[in-house]
Parts: sequence; structure tokens; C-alpha cells
Amino acid sequence: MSDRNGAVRIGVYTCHCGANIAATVDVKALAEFAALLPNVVLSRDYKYMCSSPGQDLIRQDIRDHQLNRIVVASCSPHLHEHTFRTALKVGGLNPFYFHMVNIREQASWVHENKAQATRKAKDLVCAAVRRVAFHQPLERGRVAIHPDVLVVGGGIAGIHAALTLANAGKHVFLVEREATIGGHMAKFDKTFPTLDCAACILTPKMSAVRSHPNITLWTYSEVTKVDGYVGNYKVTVLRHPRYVDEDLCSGCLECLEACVCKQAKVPDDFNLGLSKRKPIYIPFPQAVPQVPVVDPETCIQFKSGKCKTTCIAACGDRHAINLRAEAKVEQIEVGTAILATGFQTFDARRTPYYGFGKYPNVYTALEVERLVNASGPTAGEVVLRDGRLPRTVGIVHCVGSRDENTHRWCSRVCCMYSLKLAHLIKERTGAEVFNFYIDMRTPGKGFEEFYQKLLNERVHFIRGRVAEVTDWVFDASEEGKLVIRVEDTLAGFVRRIPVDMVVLATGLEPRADAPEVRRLFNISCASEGFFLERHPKLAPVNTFTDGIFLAGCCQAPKDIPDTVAQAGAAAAEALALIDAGYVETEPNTAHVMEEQCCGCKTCISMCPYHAVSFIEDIHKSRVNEVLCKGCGTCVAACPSGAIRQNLFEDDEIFAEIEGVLSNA
Amino acid sequence: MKPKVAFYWCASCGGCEEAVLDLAEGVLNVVAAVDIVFWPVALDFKEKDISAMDDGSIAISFINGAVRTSHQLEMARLLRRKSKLVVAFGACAQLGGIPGLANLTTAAGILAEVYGDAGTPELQFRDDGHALTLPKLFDSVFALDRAIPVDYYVPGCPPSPKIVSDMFQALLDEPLPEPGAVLAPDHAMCDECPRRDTRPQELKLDRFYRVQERMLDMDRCILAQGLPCLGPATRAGCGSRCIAGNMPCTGCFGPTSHMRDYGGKALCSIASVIEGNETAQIDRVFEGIVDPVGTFYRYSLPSSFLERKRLE
Amino acid sequence: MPNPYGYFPGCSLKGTGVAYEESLLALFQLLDLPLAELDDWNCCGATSYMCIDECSAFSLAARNLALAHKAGHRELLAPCSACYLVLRKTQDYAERYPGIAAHNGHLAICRAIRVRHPLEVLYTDLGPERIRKKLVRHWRGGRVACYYGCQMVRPYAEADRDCDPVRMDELLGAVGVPTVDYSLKTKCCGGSLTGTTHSVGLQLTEILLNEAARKGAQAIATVCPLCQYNLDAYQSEMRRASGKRPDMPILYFTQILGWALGGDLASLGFRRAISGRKTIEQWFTKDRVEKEAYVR
Amino acid sequence: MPDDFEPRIVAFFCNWCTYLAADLAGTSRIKYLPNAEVVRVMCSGRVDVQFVLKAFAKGADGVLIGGCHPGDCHYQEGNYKALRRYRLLRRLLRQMGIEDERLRLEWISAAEGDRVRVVIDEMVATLKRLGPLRKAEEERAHLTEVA
Repeated sequence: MSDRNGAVRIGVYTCHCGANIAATVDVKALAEFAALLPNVVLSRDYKYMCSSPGQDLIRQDIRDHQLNRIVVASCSPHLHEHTFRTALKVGGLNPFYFHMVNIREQASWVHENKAQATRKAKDLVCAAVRRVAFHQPLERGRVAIHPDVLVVGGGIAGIHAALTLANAGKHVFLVEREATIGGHMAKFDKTFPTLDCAACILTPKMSAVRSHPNITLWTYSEVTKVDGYVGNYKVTVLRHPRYVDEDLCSGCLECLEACVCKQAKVPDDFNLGLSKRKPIYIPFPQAVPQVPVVDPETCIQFKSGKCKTTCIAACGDRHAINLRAEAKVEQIEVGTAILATGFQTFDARRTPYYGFGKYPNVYTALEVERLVNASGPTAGEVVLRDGRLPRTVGIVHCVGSRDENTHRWCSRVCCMYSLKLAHLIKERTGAEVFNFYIDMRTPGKGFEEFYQKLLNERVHFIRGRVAEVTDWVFDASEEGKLVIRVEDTLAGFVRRIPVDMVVLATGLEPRADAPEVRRLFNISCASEGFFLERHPKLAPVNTFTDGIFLAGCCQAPKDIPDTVAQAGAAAAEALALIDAGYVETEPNTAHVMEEQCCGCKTCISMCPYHAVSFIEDIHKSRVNEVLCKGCGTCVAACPSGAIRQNLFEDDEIFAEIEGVLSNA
Repeated sequence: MKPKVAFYWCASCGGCEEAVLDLAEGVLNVVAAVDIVFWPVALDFKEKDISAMDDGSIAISFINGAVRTSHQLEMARLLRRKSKLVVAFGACAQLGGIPGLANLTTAAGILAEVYGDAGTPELQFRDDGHALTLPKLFDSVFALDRAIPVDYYVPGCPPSPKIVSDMFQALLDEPLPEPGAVLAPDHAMCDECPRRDTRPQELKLDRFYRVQERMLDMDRCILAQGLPCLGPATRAGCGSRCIAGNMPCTGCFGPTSHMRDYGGKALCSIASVIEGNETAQIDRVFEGIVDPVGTFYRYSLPSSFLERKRLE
Repeated sequence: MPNPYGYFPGCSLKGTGVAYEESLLALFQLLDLPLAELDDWNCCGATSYMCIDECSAFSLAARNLALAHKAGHRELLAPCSACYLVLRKTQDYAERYPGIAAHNGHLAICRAIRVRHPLEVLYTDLGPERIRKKLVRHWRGGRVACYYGCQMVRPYAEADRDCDPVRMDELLGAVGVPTVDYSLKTKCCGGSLTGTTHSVGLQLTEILLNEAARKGAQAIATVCPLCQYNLDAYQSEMRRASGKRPDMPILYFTQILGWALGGDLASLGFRRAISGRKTIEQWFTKDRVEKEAYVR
Repeated sequence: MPDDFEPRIVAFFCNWCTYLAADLAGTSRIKYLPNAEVVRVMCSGRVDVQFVLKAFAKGADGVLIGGCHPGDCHYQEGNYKALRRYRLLRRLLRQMGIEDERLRLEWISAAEGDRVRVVIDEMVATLKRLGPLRKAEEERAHLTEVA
């Protein structure tokens, strides 16, 4: 190898990572072992290699000992490979004369026997030392970043991200599946813990989106295809027909009046079926855009073709209504994308013992959000389905959260919105309100104070997971009521509490279509199904796919402030890329050694990105290194070994294999 | 005076001897240029004649065939001692060759296979005062360079006349090629294949055939017709004689210098261009390859990473 | 003639629950569903065994399953919910914990058998519609509360939904029996507590009876001999315990269906009832049946 | 076979799913056996059959290839290439007297930290049952007759 790279002088650095590594791997022994390996001129161990003294150590040694290869045995390359490469660069060495050995995540943290863990670490270091000798100097490529941004999802996260970017002068495509933006927040009346009116803070932002020159808003639309790579994504958006032209419609809503269906018959999704709408409707008064939608499922014209189409007449010469409208497909190019696809609430029918769907007076929290909402189906009056005013209300916490049988995670917002609803219900009805909780979780600014406030308002709190909501009664006092059976773990006995109304604090779960979205954007999901961030602490809004960022509840349950903060962060990450103008790509691309290529074309069909093409006149294959994403599939497939991959050369991998097995 | 050369055969079929004669009248130039001191198949020299010579007094020894008996080992070592250059001549010497497939079994296995219960002659026997000792049959077959250091390799089963004459050219006058060189082009034979332009870019084979199972189109890429043709992985220089005969390349010219395990690489490549993403379908496609080792290591098992079948 | 279901009666159906067996056999005959009682069957391993020595319990269950396998059955009917649960649980555990299978040879093969409860068989193999078609006698009785007990639906919700089963309601509904919305349909019947901690067991059964009555039911239909016995046998004691005087017939769903499909009264085991005999008289007596026959 | 036999496994993990799963196992402090040593590749599609053969030849008792679940490949379809090669390779290995269990292809997503434990611990157990791949002494004897 030395003939290829001149005399190889390797420096090996073993990191203690405090006790994280040193406790399970004998770092001294490891360093001594490394010192004796071929081409190693220097081997050190140090407490924290990633710290700046640690990095200085490397830089200094490169100068003092003419090191031309560096191996660091510490944590996962996914965490600090970049850090150390930069250190090499500063030290005047090509950053790719470096290899990292993962002896923390994949050794000290997963093994208990110190001798064995150390043996394994030695093998891995030995492999790295052999490998790094073959490393070549490489240059990073640069990819220009298209300044436009795609934001998927028009809830508060998407709205905030879109506005932030637009205000920074970037053009944003905001794609929302529903007929209006606003998401879940638009359904709320008040927000905890400040009890300020959700509409008052949300609707201005919604209309700002609509009117912003830098935002292209596509509601009733879905992303159906994503091609390309960071900086240059080609996105296909399917725009479902709403049968009312957004540009021609003035939002007068006369068509709704004019509809031949005089009274509304269709269950209204926005109010979760608590009210009815017409076949032509607007989701809610403050909807954005202020443009009605025709529902082909229920519109007579669509069903029979024999409607007087009074709506069209009412629209008159505005000609906004076109019942023959068809779906449109838009093609756009963006450099980055922010996923803000949100969550869905847990389906209370999955916990039949709480009687949702069986007893009419069992509600989900979201239904009650609509009930207490001034612009909701009851204009803010909290009444039972039979119109009665509830005298006693029970709020069941953790429905579909913290439960082996449904979801293990805490949904984070339920405790607080339950407190909010308890307050609002008491305020509106004067009813006696019981909260049934496992633990009260109020870790947020002003949260605990709000909890105290509710205690002072004489809202009851019973600590215990509710066993069931039932209608079987012991005595007359329970007649006609719903009985909540629960073990009161503070009082230490089982209680039966008769109430008029039960509110199920359903948790947050990943949207049913999260897997499709994930594949569309080539990102990962965590085990519970929420999108996976690149690093839980250091890259919470990034994904493993460059240029794709996360905001809001699609990443994990969170409240509005956290969502907005994350949306801002995602926007900032996108801006950082855009304003840099380019992104540096990993040089681990493939390339064809043309004199060795026999032109068999095996490689051509290997590449899903069409990065390999066949040059007829020289009868050789060639790799377009910009399109190449560096998977190496073509390298393995090349029958005559004529394709090579930077950083994953055959020589390097064979050396690594021999290394790990060197003392087998 | 003319350089002394020796020819010798170890475990081989004799085809490589033929290959020298395949030079036709060209062989006369060779004969004219050199002084042949040893060639069991053609000339009556004895082993003792070689032993009598001074070390290094032979310019070049051309040894074909694999090493699989103690006597072949002795001869190889003897010729190595007496020669300046040793050339591994032909696939068997270079890679182990067809005899190398014996590494799927053992000496005992082979004898049982061949003689059944007929019994095999004992290693020692005497006849009116003469004692004869049969050489030991090794359990494994070896390429020549596992037995002795080899200076040059000439690929092919057998090497083509062109390759052979080029070889003499290269070795008889200065400057000599790089030590350890394989005396053939260092790219795959697809490049020279007359049908190369008929190889489609999108190849998705949905089944494999054996030669006897399919009437082959004379001028279409053979791999594209569903036969595991190893042309893409095999060193060029053979003159595509098999292709011309409408037979797939079976890889006798062995690997180019850019791969380490010929069969592994060839398998890796061919397995990449098939149809199917589910196990069941994939297995159906591969049913047509009844003997993977025989298909991908036909000439190179002893020089592969695994060298031989694992002992039970 | 379809090939018969393997039939595992278990101890109850030969003892306290004999009315269950009588009516079950009669009903399945009416429906041309042949049953073949398992030869040389043994205790299913439920209750006492299961809580003293699980492995022995599994072995007992496994032997029965192995017998069924040997007899060439693919399905095994277990009318008693306790038997049903133990057999099913044994299969499940053999699946999940190879250790158990190792402990007992039978377990290896016992997974092949499909353990089924008659209620689920009638519901899925026939279904309410086809049963309605075979209706012979029109219901003249009162409203019935369908009580499923806990073991048939939990943890294996295969015979019906785990928290609010409905199949008995639907089957009885199909033959014109009005059922009430009974929230306690899977609550504990007292189980073996009536034998050990009598007062507690009694309390539990009393809750079931009172709530049924409150919902307007005049009888309770069951799918399990233990539930039936608990609800049926101790009503007289409750009379003493509380002021209330429950005297409610506790029937097997097979008795009601059998009657509705024209089963011979004597063969349906009505006379074995302890409580609510008057009501049973009224609802199922012979002369009434003849009258109906005459009416048709 | 000696009881103290510790199998050696060379594990080729793809950078985006299985390697991350192994990292996750670490951050979750999931404990598993130390017999597998990871060689990171960008995609299971990069795993050349030669790598596997090399590992076996150099003394590995088992080889584990870890990739993304079908349909989830970070490079869209590299894992399918890996699957195809694996299916044919194991037949070749069978001919060479190497049991199927010694070469394992597993789909492990970035979220499945515990799956890494399960797979590796299982494989170690299996290999302990199978014993060393190279019964050193007599096999060496075979291959060194000429040396």
C-alpha cells in the first residue's frame, strides 16, 4: 500500500468518553495494543476525544509526528465522524485519511464482560488500522440548493414554518390534504394554560398564509411523488377538484344558501359528526381559503345528474362553480421539504370498556373541544346529546396512552387539555368535574400553576386508572347515570362514581398514512410509528435524508408552543441550507475505471437513480457523480471489478474483514 | 547458445500439450529459437537428466496441470530449482482447473467413486526384484503457485494459439513482463465478444437454462438468453472461441486482476440481474443453475477463498 | 354426512352441567352437526390444577389435544368455558414458550387442533340467518339477558369480542327471543369463589341477577356450566341473604335454541333447573308447545 | 467441540437501518453477546459475495448481513439485490459444506434496536451448536500437504 500512498504513518486515538467507554473497555490496554499494529507510529488514549483539547491533540500530532492517517476509537460515526474529519482538515490533512471505530454504541454500551468488550474493541481497531492505510485523499462535491421549499401539512406547524420561510423571502409551496388549513388547532376553543382563544391567535396566521406573495397554498391536495436529492427535489402534487374555482370564488357563500338540499343532512367531519352540513359546504366559518367544497359523495348532481344546480345559478357570472372540474397534477422543484403532517387522535372504540359509541354520553376530548367552542355545533354550550345540561362530568385520562394494550407512550398534552376542558366545562355548566388520572404531568411554563388553579376551583382529582364506564347500577342514586368504576389508589379502595357525561382524554398517535409518507420522502419511523429524527438531542428536526425536516406532532406528541418552536427550527434549518447556496456531498460515490470496463452493462440496471449510463461510442459505462447516492450496489454487481466506490473500496473492506478476524 | 526450456504436465488432460502444437508451423520457430531439454509427452528425457543439470540452468519451465500427487509436487519443486523462470501454463496450473473440482471431495472419496469396491492398488509393490512406489494422491488439488513460486501465468483451457505465441514473444526477448503477470489482456472478454452490442441494458432474467435445454440464437447475447455466460467476469484473450461455437463462456481464462475470488464475483454479478423481489420467486429463477460451484468455479475452485469443500 | 367435530365434554357436562350436554347434543343433532366425543378424555386441567402446578395442567390439556389429533380431528369443541380457555391457553403457551413443549411431548403436536366454543361454531359455521330458517317454535317467553362470563372471551377474543360479546344475543335474536342490553355480560360470576369464599362469590352472582332484573330480563342465558351453576344454585340463599327474592331461570343458550328449533322437551334438560321453575314451566311446557303446533 | 468455543461473526450492516439499529441498541443499553463485529457499508447492496467468502475463509464461523426492510431501502432497492445474491450464495455454500445457518440475512430497521440483540444472540447460540466452521487441524493438514 505504501507504494500507493507513500509511507503510511497512522495515529490511533482511544476515547474514554468519561466512563461511558472506559468502564467496560480497557482503554489503556486498547491503546497499547494499537501502538504495536503495522504502520501505527503513535497511539494515545484521552478522556474526551471530541472535546476541543482532544481535537487539538490530533492536530498537534499530525504536525509533530507527520501522521498521515488517523483512527479514532470512540462513539458512532453518525455522531462525530464529521467532527474528527474537520480536525484532520484543520491539521492540514485530507479529512478522508480518517476512520472511526465505534466502541461505545457497539461495544462498551452493549456488553458487560470487560475482557470480551476489550477483545472486540481491539479487533475493530485492528480492522480500522488496516483499512485506513488504503484511504485516498478525497474532495467533497457541492450541490446547489434550489431556494424553494415544500411544506407538507397546513396545521399550526406547517403554517408557522411556511410563514417564517416566506417572511425570509423564500418561496414556499404549502400542501394541505383537507379543504382548509388550520389542522387540529382550528378545532380548539381555548389553549392551555393561558386560556387565550385559539381562533384569535390562529386565524390571523391562516389568512396571512393565504395572502402572502411568497406562499403557494394548495389545499385539498396530496404529494404523490418525490424524486431527486437534497437541493433538487422534484415533487408531484395531486390537487383534488373541489368543484369551486379558488381564483373565481369571492367567498360570498351564496351557493350554500342556494343548494337544493334545504337542510343540512351530512355529518360534518370538522365537528366530528356533532352537526350536519350540506353537500356544498365550507368546513368552518374562518376556513382558509374561504372557498366552498362540493362533496361528490352526497351532491345530487353527482349521484343522479338531475339536480337543478341552483348553486351554479346563485354563483351567476362569477362562474366559480364547475361540477365537471377534474383533478390537477402539479410538478414543482424544491431544494428542501418540511414535513408537518401532524397526528391523529386515538380511536376510543379500541377501548370498548369505556363505552364510547355504546353510551351516547361518552365523548372524546376532541368532541368536547367542539362543544365548548363558541363557533362549534352548540355555539359553546356544553349539553348532552339529549340537550340536558350535565351536572357531573368525569374526565378519563390516558385513553390510548401509557397502556400495554394500546400505546405505551405518554401523549404529553392530555393532562393539560383535560385540565383546560375541566375548567371550561365547570365555567360553562357549573357541573361537578372529576379527573381520573394515573399521574398528573404538568411540566411546562405555567402548567403546574394551572393545575393548582383547577384544584382551587374544586375540580376533583382521583388517582387511578379507570376500569370501566358502565350503566349497571347498585342503587337508585345511580339510576340513569353512567358509572365510572375506578380504584382510588390514594384512598385505597374501588369507587363507583355516577356521572352524566364522560370525557375520554384520547391520546395522540401517528397518522394512519405515516408509513406511505415516510416512504415517499425516504425517511424512517421510530418503533411507535412517529417519524424518526436524525438525533434525539443534536438534530431533533433533521431526518437521515438531507434536506427533509420535521415539525410538530408527526415527530412525536407535543403541545402548541413546542410545535411552533420546532416549526421555526425546521424553517431555520432549511434557510441555513438555502442561504449557504450549496450543500457538500459525501464523496462516497462510485466511479468506473474505464480501461477495465468491458461494457457488459450489468451496472446500468443496478442504479435506481439512473446515475450510471452507457457511453456507446467508447462502449463503457460512466457514473454521474452528482446523481450517484453512493450505495455501492453497482460496485458489487460489476462482474469484472471495474467499478469502485470511494471510502468503500474493495481493498478497504477486505482489509477491514481481515482485521476483525486477525486474531481468530 | 539457445535458451534451454522444459515442458512438464502435472494433473491435466493433455490439452495444454496440444496447445503448443496448435501453433502449427509456428511451433517450428519456437523449436528453432529454443533448446528443449525436457518434454515427457514428446521427447524421451528422464527425470534423472534434469536432476543432473545445474540449478538455474533451464531458462524457462512451462508447467501445465494442477498439483494433486506427491510426485507432481516433487517434479514441480525439481523444475523450480533448475529453472530461472517458471510459467504456470493453462487453467489447471494457474487456478486448479477442472481437476480442482475434486476439492468437493477427498482422495478416498475419489478412489471410492472411481474404483468402487474393486479395491485400489496398494502404494508399494514389487515385481521380479523391482520395487514400485505409487505417489500419494493428495486430498486436495492445488494450483501450481500453492506448491512453488510461479513467475508467469498463461490462462486458458487450453491457452489459445494467439496467447501461446504471444507468450513466447514476451518471454524470449527483453524486456520481460512484470513478475507475476498473467500473459493476457486485463479486461473482461465481453469487450471482445462478437455479440456484445446485443446485451440489453435492462437485463431481468426470469429463469436460467442449461446448454442442452435451449436452442441458442446465434447472434444474441447468450446471458440475455438465460444461460449463465461468464464472459463479463472472465479475462479476455481467448478469441471468444466458445461464443463462436454458440456456447456460453465458462470462465477458463479466469479472473481479471480487479477481483479476488472469481466464482464469488461472477455469482454476485449474475445474481444481480434477475427478476423477483420475493424469496420464492428468486429461488425459482435460480433453479436453472443446478450446480453453483460447477458453474462459477469450474476452473478455479482450488484458487478460490474457500479452496475446498469443508470436511464433515 | 359432514365429518364430526371432536367433542370434549369436560367434567361439568357430565355432572352439574348435564343439562348443557343434553341440550347441546340435541341442538347439534337438529342442525345435522355431528359430534364425536373424545375417547378416554381426562380432566382439562382448569382451575385447581392451573393455580397449583401450571405444567401439570398443561400436560393434562395437552393429552386431550393429542387424543383429538390421534383421532384425526382438526377441531375440538369445548362447551365449558373453563375447558375452552385451558385448552386454548395450553396451545398458546406451547407456541410462545418452547420450554413447556420440551417438558411434555404432547404439546409439540397439540397446536394442529383448532379449539372451538359451540357458540362460535354455531355463529360462524351456520350463522343467525341459517338458524332462523330452521325455526319451529315461536317464542312466547319473556326477555332474556345474555351472559357470556369471562373465560370464553378473555384473553382469547376468538369466540367473540372480548369486552362486549354479541353473538349469543344475535343467535337468540334470530329465533325471536328478545334480549336486553346487559352491561355485565362478561363480569365475574363468582367462579370457584362460591366454593372457597362463599359470601364474596354470592355477592358477585347477586349483582348479576339484580342487574339483569333491572334491565327487564326474566331469565339469563349462559354459555358456561360454571356460570350457570353459580347463578342457578344459590338463589335460594340470596333469598335469605337479602330482602330480594330472585327466582330467575338460568338457561343454557343451547336449551333455548334447541327448543326454538323444535327439540324434544325431555331431551333439553329443562327439568334439571333449580331456580325459576315456574317461569320455565310457563315458557316451555308441553301443552303450550302442542297448542302452537296446532296453531300452525 | 470444546465448550469454551466462542463463535466469530462478521456482520455487514447497512448504514441507514441496521447500523443505526445497532447504535440504538447502544443508546438503549441493550445487552447482547460480543461475538459479532460490524463492518459498515452504505447499503446491503454493496455487500459483495467475495466479502462473505473472504470472511468464512479468514475464520468467521458465521456471517450476518443486515439491511433495511423490503420497500424501505434507503437506496430504494439495494436490499433486493442483497436478497438475490444471498439466495444463490447459500446454495453454493451448501455445496462447500457450509450450513445455511452460518450465513444470515436480516432486515432490521433503525427503530429495531432490540432486534439486533435477538438476531445476534440467536445466531451465537446456533453457531455454538454447529461448532467451529474450520475444524482447524485436519483441514489445515489437507491444505498444507504441498507446503
